[in-house]
Amino acid sequence: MARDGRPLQLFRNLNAKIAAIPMIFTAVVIFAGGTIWTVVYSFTDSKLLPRLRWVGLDQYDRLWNTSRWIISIENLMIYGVFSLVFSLVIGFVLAALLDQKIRFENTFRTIFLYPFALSFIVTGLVWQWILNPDFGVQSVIRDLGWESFTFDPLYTADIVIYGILIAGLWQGTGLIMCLMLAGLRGIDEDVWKAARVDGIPIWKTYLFIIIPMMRPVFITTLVLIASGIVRVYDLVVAQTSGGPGIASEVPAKYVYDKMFLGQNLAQGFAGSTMMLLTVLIVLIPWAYLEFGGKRRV
Amino acid sequence: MSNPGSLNIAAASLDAVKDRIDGGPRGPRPRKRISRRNIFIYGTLLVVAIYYLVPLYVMLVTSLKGMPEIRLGNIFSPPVEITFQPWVKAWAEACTGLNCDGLSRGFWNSVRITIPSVVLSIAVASVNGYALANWRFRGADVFFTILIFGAFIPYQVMLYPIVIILREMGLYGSLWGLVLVHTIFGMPILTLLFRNYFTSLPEELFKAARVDGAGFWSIYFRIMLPMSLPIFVVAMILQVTGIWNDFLFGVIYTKPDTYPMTVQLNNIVNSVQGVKEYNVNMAATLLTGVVPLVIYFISGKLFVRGIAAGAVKG
Amino acid sequence: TELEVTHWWTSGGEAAAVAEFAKAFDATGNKWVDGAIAGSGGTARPIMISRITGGDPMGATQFNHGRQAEELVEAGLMQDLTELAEKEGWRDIVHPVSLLDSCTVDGRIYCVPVNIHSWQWIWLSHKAFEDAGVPVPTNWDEFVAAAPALKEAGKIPLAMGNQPWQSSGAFNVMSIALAGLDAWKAVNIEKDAEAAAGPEYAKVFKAAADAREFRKDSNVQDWNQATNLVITGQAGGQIMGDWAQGEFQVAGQVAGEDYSCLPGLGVTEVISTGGDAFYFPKLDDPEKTQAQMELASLMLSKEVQVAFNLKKGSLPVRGDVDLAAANDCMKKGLEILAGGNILPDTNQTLSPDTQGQIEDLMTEFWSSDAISAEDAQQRYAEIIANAD
Amino acid sequence: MESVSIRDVSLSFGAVHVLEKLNLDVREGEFLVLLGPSGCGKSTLLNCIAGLLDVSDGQIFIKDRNVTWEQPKDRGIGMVFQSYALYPQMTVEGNLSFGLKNQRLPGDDIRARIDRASKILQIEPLLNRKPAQLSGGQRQRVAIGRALVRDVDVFLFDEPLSNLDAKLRSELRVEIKRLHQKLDNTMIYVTHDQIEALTLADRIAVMKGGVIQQLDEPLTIYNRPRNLFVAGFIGSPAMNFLAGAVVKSGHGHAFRAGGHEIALDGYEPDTAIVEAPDALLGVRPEHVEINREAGANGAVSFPATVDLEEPMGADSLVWISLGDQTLSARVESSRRFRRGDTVHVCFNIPMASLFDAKSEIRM
Amino acid sequence: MESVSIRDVSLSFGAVHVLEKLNLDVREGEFLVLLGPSGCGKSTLLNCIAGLLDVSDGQIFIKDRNVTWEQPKDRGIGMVFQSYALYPQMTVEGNLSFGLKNQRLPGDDIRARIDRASKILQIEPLLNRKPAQLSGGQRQRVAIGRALVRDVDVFLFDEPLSNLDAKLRSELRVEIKRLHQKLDNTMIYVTHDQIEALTLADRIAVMKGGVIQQLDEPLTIYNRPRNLFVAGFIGSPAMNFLAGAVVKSGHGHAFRAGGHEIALDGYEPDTAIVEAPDALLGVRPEHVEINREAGANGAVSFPATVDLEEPMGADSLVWISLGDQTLSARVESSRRFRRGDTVHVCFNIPMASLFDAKSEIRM
Ligand SMILES: Nc1ncnc2c1ncn2[C@@H]1O[C@H](COP(=O)(O)OP(=O)(O)OP(=O)(O)O)[C@@H](O)[C@H]1O
Ligand SMILES: Nc1ncnc2c1ncn2[C@@H]1O[C@H](COP(=O)(O)OP(=O)(O)OP(=O)(O)O)[C@@H](O)[C@H]1O
Ligand SMILES: [Mg+2]
Ligand SMILES: [Mg+2]
Repeated sequence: MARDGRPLQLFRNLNAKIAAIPMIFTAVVIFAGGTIWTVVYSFTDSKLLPRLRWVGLDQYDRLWNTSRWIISIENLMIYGVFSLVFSLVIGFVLAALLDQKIRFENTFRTIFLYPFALSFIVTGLVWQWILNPDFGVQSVIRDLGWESFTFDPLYTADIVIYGILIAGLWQGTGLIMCLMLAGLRGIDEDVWKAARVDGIPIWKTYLFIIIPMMRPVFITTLVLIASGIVRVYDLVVAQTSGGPGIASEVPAKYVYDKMFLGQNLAQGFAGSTMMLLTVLIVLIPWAYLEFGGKRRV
Repeated sequence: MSNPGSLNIAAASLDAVKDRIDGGPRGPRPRKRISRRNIFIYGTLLVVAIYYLVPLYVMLVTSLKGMPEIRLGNIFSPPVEITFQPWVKAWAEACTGLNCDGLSRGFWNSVRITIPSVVLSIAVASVNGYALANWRFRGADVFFTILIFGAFIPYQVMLYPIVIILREMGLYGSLWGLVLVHTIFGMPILTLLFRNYFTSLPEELFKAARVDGAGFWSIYFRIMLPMSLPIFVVAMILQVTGIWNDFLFGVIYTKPDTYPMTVQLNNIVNSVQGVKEYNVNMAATLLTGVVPLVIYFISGKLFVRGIAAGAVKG
Repeated sequence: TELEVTHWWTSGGEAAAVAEFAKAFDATGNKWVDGAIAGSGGTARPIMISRITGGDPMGATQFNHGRQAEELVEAGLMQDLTELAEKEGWRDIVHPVSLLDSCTVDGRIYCVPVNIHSWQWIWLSHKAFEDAGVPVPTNWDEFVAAAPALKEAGKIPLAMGNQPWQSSGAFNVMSIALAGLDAWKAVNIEKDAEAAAGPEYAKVFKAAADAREFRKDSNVQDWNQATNLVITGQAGGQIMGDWAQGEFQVAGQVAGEDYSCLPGLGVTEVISTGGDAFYFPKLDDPEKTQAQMELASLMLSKEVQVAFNLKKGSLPVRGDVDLAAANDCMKKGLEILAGGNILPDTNQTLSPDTQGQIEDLMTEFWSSDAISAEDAQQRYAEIIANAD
Repeated sequence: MESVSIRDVSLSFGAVHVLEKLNLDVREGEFLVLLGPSGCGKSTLLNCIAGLLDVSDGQIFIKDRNVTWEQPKDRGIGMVFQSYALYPQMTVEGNLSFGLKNQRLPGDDIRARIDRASKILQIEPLLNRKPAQLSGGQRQRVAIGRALVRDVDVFLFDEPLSNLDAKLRSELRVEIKRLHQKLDNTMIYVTHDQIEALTLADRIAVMKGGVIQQLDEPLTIYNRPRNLFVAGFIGSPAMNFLAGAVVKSGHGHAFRAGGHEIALDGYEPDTAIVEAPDALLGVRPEHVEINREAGANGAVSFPATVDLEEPMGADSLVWISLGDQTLSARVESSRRFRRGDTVHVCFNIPMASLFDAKSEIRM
Repeated sequence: MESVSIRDVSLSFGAVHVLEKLNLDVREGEFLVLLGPSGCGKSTLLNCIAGLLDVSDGQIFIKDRNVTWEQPKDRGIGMVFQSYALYPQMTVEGNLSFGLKNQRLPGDDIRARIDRASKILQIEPLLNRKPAQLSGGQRQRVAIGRALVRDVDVFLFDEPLSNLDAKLRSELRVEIKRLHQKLDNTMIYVTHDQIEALTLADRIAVMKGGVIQQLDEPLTIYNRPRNLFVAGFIGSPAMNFLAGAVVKSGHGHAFRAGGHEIALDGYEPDTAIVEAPDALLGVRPEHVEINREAGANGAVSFPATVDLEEPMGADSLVWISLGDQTLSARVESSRRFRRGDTVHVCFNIPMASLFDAKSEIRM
């Protein structure tokens, strides 16, 4: 019997390959291409329009000598750490509470989730209004008799970032809760039973058994939150515009302002390259953990 | 059920019971409705629920007050005199520059932007996810990895290159340009979602269909699509809210007569004429949020289920 | 022919002024399609620029004349108006002629200046000073002296919004007034870092450091909200350009009675001649190009100049128009202008990039006590040293 | 003395009544297997005993103590689950000691118990591994160990072997049996695998629809099933049922089916043989004898045709048609039959069971 | 004529070599069972035949046509999956006709084929139901029907019965066997259940690690396993292995273990008996005979102790200790033994298998 030649690999599953063209285009041209383009131009002195006049690391030099950028980074750190911790903690606690076979579970879940449907612009506006010292929480509590009560995050440089955090958590924790809930529901019921038979208190069961078992969910949410943090922009713009002063500036806003407002594209590109670097620092260990060790079956 | 077998046993053991003191608890364990545990659970949930609801409440009451009342009263007090004027103004009268038709125009623009964007992005992403899940070909993983990394690239990095790409394609400023942008930026997360979902479907179904002689598209339309309602709902919700809420792309890749609602909202809120009209702003904010909110309230349950199916596993 | 015109004039007075353009343009049988983008030039410019570079330009667009559109012009994306300008003799009409220079790149003209805006004003609320029981000041020193009284009366001495350009603008006004013209020119035109680090500027920073105490409680974002504080007597004064006038006008206030204005903070009576200009991106459609020319010509016409500037509260770019209807403040401005005490605007002398850096510095400086006058000055000098 | 007594226990989930006034007494040291089809309530019953589900009604006694309302940990029970339910991020040792640490036992004591349990189960070399690094059988052993260290009176097993492959299953089965002989604890073991039930149990409780159908020793259940359900459920290959009637014949009774009459001599009735127009004769395949020639072993035989032969290694299953009914017979694998062969069948009546078709009860 | 021929087929997933130069010929009309432990590559091989996986090397012929690179639909195969893989949103009829519509057959023809298949499988009343409304057995039948309507040359089954419960499994097993007798198609059937393999197969291919260990008729595999793996894998309860040595003894050979010497008279060697210092004697439990008294049946016997008795219904498994080795013996369930009883063991040597411990090959 004759040994047939192997047909050309290119044409096997041709339809699948054709169907994947949009993805390939997006991945290669937009994401990879766009990123490389941005990185390359961050080494030039492009102003309003991109041009290839190399200036080496000058843009980065300037970037790291700009106090606004430094403050942006600091803010991002504070916002990032707190929003990570609080999102996870609140999200998990809410999910755990909802998982207690309670009544009105759907109602509560909807309440926690609905802010996710609203944009950051809306979120920022509402919280700006609620935290407004002349009308909002502060004035209401003062009216109730606590004359000296002060809660004015949006106009106090030291704590403005926490004002933004409150709004950010309001918008985002619902989704985290949802993911956690799905994770909790995915845990083998027998483990709970085993723990009860062993006489392990509920909080210990959560802490030492359930949470470690939910590692994949935690990683997913972690990446989700982290990527959101790096990108935070609309919220700050809507809520404080970076104020008071530059106390609530964030990197994304810096980049945007430099690129379009300051008409210094290269400076903006340098900033965004740094952001990208941050993302990579977060992502690569994750990707390694998720995909490096074991192949998908 | 009348079963003598079990009756016998019952009868035999009845004697045994009589021998014993039939004391001690029986039946279900008594449960206090208001146990400490319940107080804790419901208490916490209620407090948190209030935190989540306050903004909505404030938006609502503020939007129903007149300006004088706002200036004097506190933001939490219900309106003394309910007025719908702010809603009317926000919808139809608020001015940006010379255009005094409020959000109404933006609403229809948003609809016109959202529908094709949602349809196209879901269509493209679902086919991609399907190709990745079931028709793995050489190199697909590389592209997919790049794509997923793309999900985490700050948008700012991409803004300028996309301007150039759209210009080269001649799509800049047109509705289709924006649709394309939404499709592109929706792709990573949607593709991931669809890929995970399709992977979680039994692979044997796909194999059976291939043996039955169905091709790429036939399997997609006849086998996969009908089974994927939950994930399509999730994708739809994510996209409708995401695209509806989008500001950055809407403002950069459109022009004034096609501005989506969020941009109009921003214009109205920022076009301060004299004092800030908080009531109008809140009404406008609510109006802008109505569409995604309604979608959430209607299909929240499906969303949660779909998230569990598509996001957590895989 | 329809022409879409983008601008960021969305406050009450501004919108009324734009309406004058639109009316006049519509009257020529064309159609003005309004493309207002709210939230100041900062929000609007990126959109305008990306649309022009993205190949979907509008019919005309506002920029501050100066260097904002420089590169767009160099990239050949803008309509050359030289022919029209020569035909209509813009060089002769436009006064001061430096405005036209700002529109000129390599000897060609690319924009139509439509108004002159000067930053050098402080607006004072009579009501506030009355409430505090002190006379309305007539210069900056008096204002500083009166500030504690205002504070005592529960007023904000100096209203200032949180937008970055307000901080840097106010600083610039103060530096012209307090450091003197020579020092200012050395810094802003010659980019002399030594001057920026010198004693004159030290004075300015000192004064600004004091002034930031005065503005502490003005928790508003937009400039016109700050103006509104002055209008309603909640604040004593505001350093703001002449466009604030429009707000007073819309509020029905009368100069000299309800409020006063002091050019150059009442110290150095000069005005800078910044302003807005319209640029016309190149379009393929010859009909549209025709309409662009019509609009350009229209914008400089006498009647339109008058109507527009009255509403806007700015000064016309022609020396030959009759502004009988102008109010007190505007007249003051016209006098100074006629006297030739003019300076270029920072938009004309500094690149947007440098301006942005100064804005960042100023925003930080004005809002935070943490940064001392000396530190701020040192950083200022660095920025000037690197300016292009 | 009873180790576990269940009195009139009922349980419903909403409208679904899973257990209905169920009574069960488990003797001290006994190995009791709960056997029944899927969904019959076996796990539910076990969970009630463990205290993981609250009964709707009735009482549960363990060692004569009413534990109906006690917490699982206070009942003196240990439980082993089908899915092992090991704590995945702890080592084997951690898994074993976690419950003990919670009881605040002294470290020495914990060590001693772990040593003992891991010796019994031969998992000493595994103590530092994580569950993911163990094979299925090892995991199952650790799960048993977790109950073992707690020194409980009653072991509850919920299908502990069904996730394992056949070979491992039969190995572990033997181990569990040995463990029981060594420990002498009471063990309640849920399964739906009848080989497991037959080999392990001291007594088997066959359940269906939340009701115990028969509670007896394995061979009694196998040979003298109390009703049709138990007869059909136990035994693989399944018992053959011939439809017919019980009639008087001579000095005794006979079973008449399709013109043939089978004398019921030597049949061991539960109650008494009575005439019945609708009856079923249940004969296990190993009690169906087929021969090439009629009367080969001196018994009355009936002609039948071979339908199918299924070799199963040691023996074969031969499917034959007798009239319009199909029967299976178990024969040594060295005897070969082909489709269409004519054979002669006779039945081992003393080992057969006769059921009334209506009441489904064994006569 | 070969129906399916596999020539030197290799397949690897990345670095994992699942199939290694595998050769297999399936005869026309044959029922071939692929048997092997989990993960040995059975499904992989089946998927290669079906064209659902591309081979890394080698060729596949179906009806003498090289189909290595053809699409599944063009290979003339039908496939039945463990999970049924019915299209949940289509009715049974839709499921059956999907493949036919894809071939653009005329409507009449489709109707006729569905009628025929549903008659054969007795699923006519179900045609309008959705899969969710069917029981497990019915679903499996529909899944078979889906292959049936397509009139294929080769049926591929991938563990079609493992999702069903024991009772249904044995019923459907018989049905599949009947179906094969009726259709006379070639069938390749993957399973890891040896009862299924033994009862269904014309020939069994035992696989391990991507390699076929033995390809033979069921009883040959059972009685004369080619190597240790096949011997241990086939048969439940498993074969006993006695460790010892083959030595010369008188005019023949003997097996020496723990001081006892068992004469190998009547042993049927594959090759030839040779002396071996390390050898294993494999005896199935049914070929281990135990008696209360020595020499009860005239054969040489060895004393041993009873360890455990496992009743399994028809017969019991008795575990005994012979020296330091443990053996199981299958006895009739009427004979009862107790732990500690002393018994005498003898072996049915003609039915035993002797393995070289090193090469693991049968002598
Ligand atoms: N939480 C629950 N809510 C409602 N019904 C339930 C619940 N848990 C079990 N059931 C029902 O109770 C019945 C008995 O379930 P149980 O798990 O005890 O069966 P089982 O005998 O263990 O079956 P299996 O052999 O499949 O494990 C089933 O019909 C099941 O549907
Ligand atoms: N897509 C894949 N990528 C990598 N390895 C795979 C893949 N599919 C299967 N394998 C590996 O190939 C080997 C054989 O798998 P296969 O499914 O053929 O086993 P099987 O004999 O069918 O087992 P089972 O009885 O459990 O179904 C396994 O070790 C498995 O881990
Ligand atoms: Mg169960
Ligand atoms: Mg398999």
